[in-house]
Formats: sequence, structure tokens, C-alpha cells
Amino acid sequence: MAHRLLSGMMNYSDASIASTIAPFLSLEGVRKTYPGVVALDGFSMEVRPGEVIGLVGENGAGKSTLMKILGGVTTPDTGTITVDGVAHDGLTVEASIGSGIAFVHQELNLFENLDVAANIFFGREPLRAGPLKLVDRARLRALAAPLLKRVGANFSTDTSVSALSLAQQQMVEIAKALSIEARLVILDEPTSSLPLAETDKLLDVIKALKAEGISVIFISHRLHEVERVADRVVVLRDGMLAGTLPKSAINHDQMVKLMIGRMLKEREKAAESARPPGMVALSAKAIRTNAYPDRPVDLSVRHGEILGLAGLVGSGRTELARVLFGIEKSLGGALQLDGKDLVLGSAADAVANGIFLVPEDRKLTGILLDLSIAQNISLPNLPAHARRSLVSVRAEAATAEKQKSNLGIKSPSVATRTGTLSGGNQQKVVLAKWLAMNPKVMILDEPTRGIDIGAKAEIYGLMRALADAGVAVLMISSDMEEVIGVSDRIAVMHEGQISGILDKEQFSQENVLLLAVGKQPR
Amino acid sequence: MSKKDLGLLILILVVGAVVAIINPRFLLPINLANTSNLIGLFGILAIGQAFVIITGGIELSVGSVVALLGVLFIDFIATRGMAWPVALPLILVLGGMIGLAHGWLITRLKLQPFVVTLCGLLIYRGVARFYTADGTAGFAFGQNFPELEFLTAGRSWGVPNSFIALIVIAMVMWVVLHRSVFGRYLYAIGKNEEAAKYSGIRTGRVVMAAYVICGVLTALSAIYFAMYTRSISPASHGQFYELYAIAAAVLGGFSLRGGEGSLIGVILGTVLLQELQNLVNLLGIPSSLNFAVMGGVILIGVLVDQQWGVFRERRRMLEATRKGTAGAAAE
Amino acid sequence: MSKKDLGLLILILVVGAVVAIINPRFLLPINLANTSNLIGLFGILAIGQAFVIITGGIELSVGSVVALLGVLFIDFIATRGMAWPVALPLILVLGGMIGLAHGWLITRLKLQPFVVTLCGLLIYRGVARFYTADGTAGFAFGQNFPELEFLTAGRSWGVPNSFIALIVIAMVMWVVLHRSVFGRYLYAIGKNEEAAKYSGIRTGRVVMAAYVICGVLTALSAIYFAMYTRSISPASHGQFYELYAIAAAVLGGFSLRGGEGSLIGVILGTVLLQELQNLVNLLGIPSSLNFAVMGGVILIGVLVDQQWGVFRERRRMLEATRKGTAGAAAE
Amino acid sequence: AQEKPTLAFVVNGASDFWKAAEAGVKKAQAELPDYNLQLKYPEQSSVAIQQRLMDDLVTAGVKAIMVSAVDPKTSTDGLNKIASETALFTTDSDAPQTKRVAYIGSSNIDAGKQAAEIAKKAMPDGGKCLGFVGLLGADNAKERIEGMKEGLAGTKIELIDVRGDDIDQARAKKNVEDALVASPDVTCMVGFYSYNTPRIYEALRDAGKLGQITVVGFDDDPITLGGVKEGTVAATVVQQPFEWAYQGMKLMAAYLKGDKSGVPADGLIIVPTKIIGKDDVDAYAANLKAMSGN
Ligand SMILES: Nc1ncnc2c1ncn2[C@@H]1O[C@H](COP(=O)(O)OP(=O)(O)OP(=O)(O)O)[C@@H](O)[C@H]1O
Ligand SMILES: Nc1ncnc2c1ncn2[C@@H]1O[C@H](COP(=O)(O)OP(=O)(O)OP(=O)(O)O)[C@@H](O)[C@H]1O
Ligand SMILES: [Mg+2]
Ligand SMILES: [Mg+2]
Repeated sequence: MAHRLLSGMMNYSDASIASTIAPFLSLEGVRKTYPGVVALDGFSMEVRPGEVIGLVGENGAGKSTLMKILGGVTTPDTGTITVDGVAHDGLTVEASIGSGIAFVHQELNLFENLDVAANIFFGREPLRAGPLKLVDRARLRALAAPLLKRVGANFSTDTSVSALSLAQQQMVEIAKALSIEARLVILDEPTSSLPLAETDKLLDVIKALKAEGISVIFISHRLHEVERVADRVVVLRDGMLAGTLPKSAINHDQMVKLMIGRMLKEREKAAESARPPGMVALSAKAIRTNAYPDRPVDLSVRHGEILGLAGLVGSGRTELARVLFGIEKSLGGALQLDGKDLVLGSAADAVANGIFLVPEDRKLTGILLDLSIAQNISLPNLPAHARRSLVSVRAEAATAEKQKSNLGIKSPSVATRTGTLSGGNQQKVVLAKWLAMNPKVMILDEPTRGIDIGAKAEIYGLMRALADAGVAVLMISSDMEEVIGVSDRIAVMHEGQISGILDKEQFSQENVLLLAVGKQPR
Repeated sequence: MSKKDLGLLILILVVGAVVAIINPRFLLPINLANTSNLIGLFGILAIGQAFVIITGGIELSVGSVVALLGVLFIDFIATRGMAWPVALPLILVLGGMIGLAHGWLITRLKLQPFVVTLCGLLIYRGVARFYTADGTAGFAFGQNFPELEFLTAGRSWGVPNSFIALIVIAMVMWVVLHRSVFGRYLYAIGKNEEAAKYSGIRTGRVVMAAYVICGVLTALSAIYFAMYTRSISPASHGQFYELYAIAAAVLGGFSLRGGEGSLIGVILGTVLLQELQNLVNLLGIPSSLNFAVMGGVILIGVLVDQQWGVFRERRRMLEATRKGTAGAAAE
Repeated sequence: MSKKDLGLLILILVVGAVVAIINPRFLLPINLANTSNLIGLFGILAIGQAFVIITGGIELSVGSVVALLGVLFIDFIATRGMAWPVALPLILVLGGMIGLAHGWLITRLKLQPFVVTLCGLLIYRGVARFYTADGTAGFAFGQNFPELEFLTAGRSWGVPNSFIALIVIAMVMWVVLHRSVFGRYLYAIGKNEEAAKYSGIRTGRVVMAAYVICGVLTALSAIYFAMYTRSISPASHGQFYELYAIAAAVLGGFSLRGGEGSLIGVILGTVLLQELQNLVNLLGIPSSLNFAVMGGVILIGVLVDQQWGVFRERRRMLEATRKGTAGAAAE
Repeated sequence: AQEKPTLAFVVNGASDFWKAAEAGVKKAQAELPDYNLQLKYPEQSSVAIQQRLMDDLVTAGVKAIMVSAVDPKTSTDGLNKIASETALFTTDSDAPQTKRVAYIGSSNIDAGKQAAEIAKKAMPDGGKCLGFVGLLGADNAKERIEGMKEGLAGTKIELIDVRGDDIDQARAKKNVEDALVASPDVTCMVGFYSYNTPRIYEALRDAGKLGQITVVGFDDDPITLGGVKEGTVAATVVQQPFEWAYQGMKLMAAYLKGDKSGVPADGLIIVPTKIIGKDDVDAYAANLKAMSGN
């Protein structure tokens, strides 16, 4: 294994030395089209051993497409990929793995019916001797345990993946990437569902990889993370290379400028509240959820405010949101809306009362990918778009057109399938369907997850506009900057309970963190 | 009418033309009437099945329900002397209740549709056989119900009334499926039930309604079948009818994953299947091959449809690329 | 053995005990041998089906394949005078080829398993009937194949050899399903085919292999069935056997969505179904109720399993929370 | 070929029983060159499918149909519809209330009585009989059972139960096996359908009880005939589908030509069933072979 030898001889943290040696991987004129879009257009880049490349770009810029090509999941229409000096027209998954490329996909790819160890070594199981290809289960566990430790996981190798939270699953994904004797690890938005401490842990893992001479491509919309770890930043715009920033030139404003082609005026922040908060809109009294059946939650959100809900992974925020939206039954406690008791039997009841949820998992629960933009927007309020329970396509299109121009949804028409939109635009469709209906309480669960910086700013603006119009906004977020930058008040959850509520003057990363781990703020 | 439906229609016409050339008696009014009568009976069944398939479900108990309700209907009016205008709605209600039970088990107790309706298939047939002690339910000699017989087995202007019933039901159901709020909900649920739920749709109720519709339509066709055969041996009556209904829907472009298919499609699927059966008999093909012909045609139909889809997708992609390139160049 | 399997085992023993109390002849060695013979035949079928169901597929043509290959086997050795040691592997190869064809249509041409195997159900039955011109394939009086008969219908130490064959196959298949890499891939594909593909698994081949295994095992049981009935009328032989096999798998804890189920489960499912049939006969229940009893028990079994799952999930959650809380407190 | 008038023989389902009828049709065809004779199997044994087959045959221009109706008692209207469009004859199981021209076949009641004769002869001291049949609800099964019970009335022989198997031969055999377990005191078994007797034979052989239990058979499956010859099957009641088909076809051809002399006043042409015992079996088998022409 040549690269091991090399890594022993050289110190790759010194980028100037690294740049003199042959690249591990290079792409030349890669082009990839999907129906209706050119996802990548003559893109070229190089990856040298031991280099951490930050890959940034707006939603739909082509980042995931590029990575899928490297992972062998799709093949480019034209262009060459050179790995270790060998040129390919396209890679297969085997070839990709075989040449030491490990890949953490943007969408999780775990098998819920298998345990953690089986998932980590899936497709590369240690075998027992003999022709039967039997799995050596003892060795499998022995191999998996140190990997879990390395990513800082606190669960065991024989836990079933179905019992893990999203973030814990993300850790398994990373452990899986580490398990390949990788020379290049590709992380496609690995932190999008990781908050706070876990993100730090991950960034440490990246640094450790680099120290071992392993290259990393790190894709993220959280630019400060990119700033922290990247040796070089590659910016994609509309499928083309918009520019490359050397380590010294990596800073927030430069990246944004390359990504969207101009400077962003207001830095991804919502405007200050234009009005004093009003009466309590929705309040939860001793609500108990499935995730923490013996931990009652008390929380109230007022008209006209944005209440941020922060907390560590699995602290029970999503579960709470699901109860407030009626998708899940509470195990006890009571809800009040505008001072009146509220019983939610289903999401339909919540919707009827003006309580809306923008869920965490956009593609599975937020929208119907196969329906058009107009059909998605009208879906929760279909009877209003119908005469004698027959749907009026015209009324539907009218509503959709209005929302499309209000929110700036980028698409050829409102009849476009939402599945073909970029993440940010999909998220806007989710918002649009509720905005078309006069919300009273708007719950947003990780509303900017996997969304680019431009779209983020727009969504913050929308939330503020909602609050100013008197809507009670509850925003769950694991992005510290976002919580602090956007909220009027911050509630922090710790193991199923609200551990504290911070007013604007108490806002600080430290305070949020302290509450999140169950300690008192200073 | 979608391109898919048009393709199916053309296939039906081409097959019809070929058969008519080989045996011109195919076009005799009596043959067309006989065949359209069966299209009516099976079509009503298939529409019911289609409503369930749209939601991503399946209804395997159809054949057994046809046997059970047929037995009950004949027993009610022929043996127990119930007036048919009472018995008929009663049977429809029973069908609806069976559908409701299935829907309830599927949506509330979260059982899989395949499992629930498979059990239904076994149970209803058993009950039907037990009810008559494995005997045959039929009318006594000379027992007549002129109005009922006219409505179910009679003809108006030479067209079987069962076929007319199908046309009426199809038109109503077309509006329900393709134009109504309920229909939209069905498609949405078939595509992604979870997301539909998060949009505030009471998915449980909608799915249950689909099973109820299927149950009622199955009950109606059970009555038609009973009046067509006028005798029901519960051990074999209606056997495999669920497969005919599913096959018609699949031929008509429905996906068993849900969320796809049109009402015209399922009707055309039924027409093609009945045309094939007619053809086998008319052209003197050994009837042992009947099944094989049916299976072969469904397979080829689905294959062509699928390959055609692949081809179109590819062309669309090519064109899109061209346009995309042109657009980029213009910028 | 999982808790689910244990529950099923207990159910089997309880039912057995009740029947034995009512009619002690249930426990006669001869009755146990007879029933375990059929468990052997249906069990082999059900294991094949299980491999397909694990991948999220379904194989509906099983009954027709049993008829077609049974007819061919008897025809080969009884009429055409082929030596059975030649005919037997030939039939197994044919079964494998049928499975391969299904797998190919499903994985390469992306047709739905339900559709492909539904067409298979129709086509193979048609071909079988055409092959014998709707006649019966059987042995002439006194035509004997002592070794073959011993292997298929004979007994060793009082245990039917078909049952012994099932045990051997089950053990091999248990290793394949639960210990081999291939088995692991099957589960993974059943749960998330896309992800398996991203992991570099040739999912197409794995799924195809599952259908081939199902085809070969079906062929084997077709031979056993042929040697059991010694006469096959292709119009009815094996009808609904796919439902028995699917029912056994479902009872044994398989999900038709794929990715769930154990080999022991499917065997126990088969045992329960055959026990029920035996019970109907031994307790003198009208044979018309046979189906209804089967359907009822499957429904109840699935319901209990489902409700039990809900209950356990809730308890697990409670406990997990407690532990979590305790752990946090200790920190 | 289209010019020649077509005569069709429609059976009630696919079964080997009708192979002899096929031979009869073949023989009649040789003697009726001016006609086109067909034997048709419906793809399922159900009223709807048989009715549909006949409708289609009428459409195809068939001049006369001889049918073994799936459910003759209650299919009056359907059969009358066919009778109004073509010459309709019934066979196997009569539908006397229809406008059929004639019935040619045997009497299932009489066949049942003959089975009772066999049992009485084989078990002069009496005994308990168990019956096995495909479809308990089918007319032919009911009539045979009824006939047998009538024939046994007043004797010490009793038909205690009849088990159905839905024409699933694996179940047919298992039914016999289970019966041996459940009712150890049974001394005689009756196979009412053609495949039931061979299944009884095999189950008894497997259990080593051949010869200990009296077997009464119906029809002429080779295994049944073999058993009769061996002495392990007491005797079997055979119908003569060959004759039904042969005579029926000739009769239909004559009828179409206007010669109605072959049709008796009551429209019933009974081809009697026969008991085939050990002494007759060789001759019967030879005849059978000769008829099927191989
Ligand atoms: N399978 C597909 N079919 C059609 N279009 C696709 C497909 N995959 C990606 N696209 C399109 O290709 C373009 C690039 O998508 P890609 O997923 O690479 O963007 P991205 O940079 O990863 O965005 P994000 O930050 O939202 O993850 C987008 O316009 C997207 O809609
Ligand atoms: N349906 C469920 N069944 C069992 N456990 C669950 C379920 N839903 C959530 N949990 C568990 O409950 C805990 C709280 O999860 P929840 O998703 O509400 O947290 P969160 O704060 O939103 O975190 P995240 O950032 O992961 O979304 C987690 O440990 C999760 O694994
Ligand atoms: Mg992406
Ligand atoms: Mg969450």
C-alpha cells in the first residue's frame, strides 16, 4: 500500500508540499445532465492526498451529483475521472470502493433491519474460511467497535439501526466510511442533522483523517464549519466551477460571493422583530411524548414571536413538534390554543386550527415528490380549491402562482414536478402550502437543513414576516448561529424536558449549550 | 385520454379487426352483446379493485365476496322470499361493511392489505360454503323476477343493461377519481401516505372509503353475476375473479405501488381481457390455452408499456439536454 | 429463536394439546407421520417463497409451477421412460430456469413481481393443461420406482422422508439466510434496495438468485407432490398453493414489504397451517369450513403479533427512557 | 372447413373422465365426415365460464351442443337460451326442465345404488363406510351419495360421512389418511369421483391396510381397475362416457338432418352404469383400450 508509506514520510498538513505531489484523483470536463437540467457542465478539479477540500454551492449547484459520480452511483455523460493515474470514463460502485473512495451520502443509506456492525461492513463482510461465504460475526463486531469509538458513538455494535436517532445513524454512516481503507472520504452534508457537540466531534474526525494522509471532500452549507477544516474550497455554481479558494483566502464572504455571484447584503439573519410579542397562542401543559413518556413538557409560544427550540440530538424536539401537530398522540397533558382547550386527534385537526408543521424530513413527509408544485400547495386546503367537491385546476394554479412569486420559487411553471426541484425550492413549496392558508401557529423543524445560504436568508425573512403578521412561530434548529440569530426567545430542551428559556439579552452560544446538557446558564 | 389508454384502445381494435377477419361472426350483434355483458360484470369488479390499488393496497377477497354475497342474494330472494328491492340494497350494504372491515383492519390496526384480504379470501369462501352446506344456491324452476331480471340480465336497444350500468358507474367514478377532492386524496395517498398525512389529510378515512367503494361495487357485481349464472356453487363461483380484476387494472396502466392509473385504463383492460376470452372460444383455440393467452398478453402489454416508458424517458432526456445546452449557450 | 417464533411454537403446541385432548388419536404416530409428510411438502414450497418475500417480492406462480413441473416429471418417467435420476435434476433445472426468467423480468426489465408472477400463474397452468390436453398425468397401475418412491414417499424410522428432506433443506437454508453474506444481502435489499446498490451490491443478481432458489425449491416440492398424489390433473393440481406458501410465511412473521422474517418462522407457519387442516379432519368439522378456519387463524395470528409488537414497542420505549434518565443522572 | 356444420360436446370441467368421451367423439367423427365434431373443456368448472363458452360456440355457428352442465338444476334459463339458438342435448346430468332435445347418459342415483350393491356383496355382515368426493355440493356427488344411502337403507352397512377435497388430489389423499386415524372402526371406503378411488387405494397401500378395508369405486381410473383386478378394490361402478359421446353425436347429426326417430318420447336415453368386478375387469380394460385406439 503505497499511500501508507508515503503518509509515513510526509507531513500533509503542509499544503504547499502536498501540492507538489501527484493528485490522488482528478476530474476533467465532467458533464452530467438530467431531464431538464444540466447538473454538471464541464467541471474539473483535483484532490491531492491528505487534503481537505470544502465543496460549497447553492442548492442544486451539482455537489451531490458530482459526489455520486465519484461514488460510482451515476456515470457522467462526458469527461474523465483519473484515479491514481488511471483514467476512467465513469466509475462503478465497486471500482470506486476498490480505489479507496468512501462515501457518506446526503440521504442516509442504512438498513434498519440490520445491526450497526452489519451496516458498517455491509458489502465487505469479513468471511469465515470455506467456500460458503459465511459471515464471521465475531470478527465483524471486533472490527466495528473501534470505529464506533473513533466517531464518538455511545451505542454498541449490535444495536439495531432502527433504534438509533438520525444523528446516531449519521455516525454509523461515518464509521462505515472510515471502515474502508479509504484514501478519500466524501462527506455529503454530514452535519446537516448534527448539532453542536457532535459536529465538533465530526470535524475532529476529519482532522484525524487528514493527519493519516487521507483526503476528504467535505460538502456543507454551514460555511463556518468549512472555514474551520478546509485546506481548499471549491465553489460550484450552476454545475460549473465558480472558483477555488486557497486556505489563506477561505472566508465566509468570499465563499458566498463565489456561490451566488454577488455579496449577500444581510448576513443570513432575520430582521429584528417589528412588533412586541402578543398573547400566548399555543401552550403545552405537561405534555408527554412517546420518546420521553415520563418527562412532561411545558412550553408556550406567543403571537408575533419566533421561539427557537434548541437542544442536543434526540432531546425530543421533533417528537414534541409531532405531538403539537397532532401526528402523534400525546401520552398525557393538555394543549391550549388562544386560551381554549385543544384536543388533536390527527394532523387534520391541527390544520383545521391553523397549526402547521414544516417537518424535518422534507422528501418523506414535507412534500409529495410526484405531484406538481400547484398540487402540493393546494393539498392541505383542497376543499377551498373545489366547487361541489370537484377540484378547480384554475383556482389551484392561481394560488400556486401567487405563492411562487411571493416566495420566489425557481421553477419553469407551477405544473413542474416538485421532485425535480432543488432542496431549497422544495422547502419553499412546503412553506408555500401553509402560507396559502393563514397560519396561526407555524412550527418549523430544522427549516434550513440542507439549504443554501441564499435560500436560508429568504426563509428567515419569511419567518420574520410571519411573526410580524401575528403568527406564532416555533423554530426547531440544531444550528447554533441560526437559533441565536433568528429567535426572539430560545427554549432549550434536554432529555425530553425544557431545561430553560432564554430571553434576547441572555442569548449566547455558551448559555444554549449549558442548558442543552442540563446545566444552568450563567 | 392518455397516450397509454390510447395505445390500449388501438390494441383492442387491432385484435378485434384480426379476429373479425378470421371469423366474421365475431361482429354479430349477439356476440358483441354477450361479450359486452361480461365486460359489464367484470368491469364493475375491476373499477372497485382500481380504487383500492390506487391507494397502494390490494383486494384479494373479491372472488370470495362475489360467491358469498351471490349466495346470500339468491338465498334471500329465492328461498327466504325477501323482496328484491329490499335484498339488493341489503347486499350492497353488506359489501360496504366487508370493505369497511378491511379498511379498518388496514388503517387502524395497521395490517397489510395483502394479508387482510388474503384472510378474507379464505374466510368468505368458507362461510359461503358453510352457509349452503356446500350445496348450490339457485332459483327454483319457473321462479322469475321480471324487473330484476330485466335490470341485470336484460337488454335495452340490444345493449345489455349490465353494460349500460358499467358505463354509468364508470362515468360517475371517473368524476370521483379524476376530478373530485377525494380522488386527488387517493392519488396523493398512493404516492406517499406519510406526506399526505402531514398535509392534514385524514388518510385513514380516505383509504377506508376506497375499500368501502370496492366492497359496494363488488357486491353490485356479485348480484349481476348471480343473476347471470342464476346458480351459485359456492366452492367454485367467482374463483380467481380477483385476479381478473387486478389483471384488468394492471393492463390498464395501474401500478400496484399505488398512485397511478386512470379509470378509462381499467375499463379498457377489462375489455381487452374479455375480448381475449371471446377470441379463444371463437377461433377454436383449445380452452386449456385460455389462461396462457391471457397471461401472455398481460405480460407483453406490461412489457411494451414499460419499454415504451423507458424509450420516451430517454428521448425526453436527450431533448432536454439539447435545450439545456442551447439555453446555456444563449446566456 | 426469536420471541415471535417462540410465540408461534407455543401456539402450535397449545392447539395440538387441545386437539389431543378432544381426540387422543391426534397423537398416533401414524397421524403425526402423515401430517409431517405434508409439512415436508408444503414447507419446501414455503421456504422458496420466503426467499422471494424477504427481498420484498412475491411469487404467485408457485401453484401453477407445481402443476406444470409435476405433469412433466410424471410424463418423463411414466410415459417417456426417462430414468428418474435424469428426470429429477432436469425438473430442478427447469424450476431454476423459471425462477431465472422471473428474476430477469423483475430486475432487468423492472416489472413488478406481482405482475410477472401473476402472468406466470396463468401461463404455466395453461401450458400444463395444454401439454396433457386437459387430461391427467399419472402412473399406470403397478408402475413402480422403488428408490424414487422411497426417497419421496417413504419413511425412515417412521419419519416421512419428505419431512427429513425439509429438515435438511431448512438447515442449509437457515445457514444461507442467517449466516451467509448472501442472506445478509437479501435482508438489506428487502429493506432498502437503493442503499444496497449504493453499497456496491449487485442487487439484480441477488434478487435473481432469490427467484432461482424459489424456482428450484418449488420444482423439488412439485416432484414430492407428484409422487404423493401419483396423478395430476393439471387443471386443479396445486391450485392456491401459492396462497398456502405466502400464508405460512406471513404467519411466520414475514413482512410482504420485505426485509423481515426468519427461516424457523416460515417452518412454524407451515406446521400451524397443516395442523389446522389435520384438526378440521380429526374433529369432524365440515370440510367446507377448512378455508374459513385457516383464514381466521392467520388473521388472528397476524393481529396478535401486530398488537404485541405495539405493546412491546411501548414498553421498550418506557424502559429505554428510564435507562437514559438513569444514565444521565449518573454522569 | 367452415361450411361443414359443427357439433360440440361441452364437458363440465377438465378431467380424465372425459378422455373416453373424446374417443367416442373421434369414433363418431370417422362415421360422420360431413360434420365437424368438437369436444370443449371450459377452463374452469364454473357455471359462468361454461355459459360463456356455450354462448361463444353459438356465436361461432355451432349447430348442436351436447353439454354436461356444471349445474343443470338451476341453470335452466342459461340452457334455454342456448336451446333457443341451437339444438341442445344434455349428458352426464340431466336438466329435464329445459328445452333440451334429449338427455343421454346414466343415472347417478342408479350408480349410487349399484355402489351399495357392491358394498352389500363385499360386507354381508355390515360395516361403516366413509365416502370421499371432490365437490360435496355438486349434483352428481349428491345423487350418487343419495343413491348409495338408499341402496344401503335397511342393511347393517352405514355411510357415516363424506369428506370433500375441492378436487385437490393432495387433499384427497390426506383426507383418506386422516380418516384412517380419526375413525379406526371404518371398514369400507367409497371414492365417489374418478380420482378418489386411486387416492384411497394409495393411502391404504401406504398404511399397509390394502385388503383390510373394503374399497368401493366409481369410474375407471387405471389404478382403480388395477385394484379391482388385484382384489383390493371390491368393484367399481363405471359409466360409459364413450357411449354418451358416440351415440350422442350420431343422434345429434341425425336430428339435424330431420331424423327424430332416435329421440324417445320422454327424451331420456339412459346408458346404464355397470358394475365392474374382478371377473369383468380384463374384458373391460381391453375394450377401453380398443376404444381409445391405442
Ligand atoms: N435523479 C435526478 N433526476 C433529475 N434531476 C436531478 C436528479 N438528481 C439531481 N438532479 C438535478 O440536478 C441538479 C443538481 O443536483 P444536486 O443534487 O447535485 O445539487 P446539490 O448541489 O447537491 O444541492 P443540495 O445542496 O440541495 O444538496 C439539480 O437541479 C437537481 O434538481
Ligand atoms: N417513534 C419513535 N420510536 C422510538 N423512539 C423514538 C421515536 N421517535 C423518536 N424516538 C427517540 O426519541 C428521542 C427523541 O427524538 P427526536 O427526534 O424528537 O429528537 P430531536 O431533538 O428532534 O433530535 P433530532 O435532532 O435527532 O431530530 C430519540 O432518542 C429518538 O431516537
Ligand atoms: Mg446535495
Ligand atoms: Mg429533530
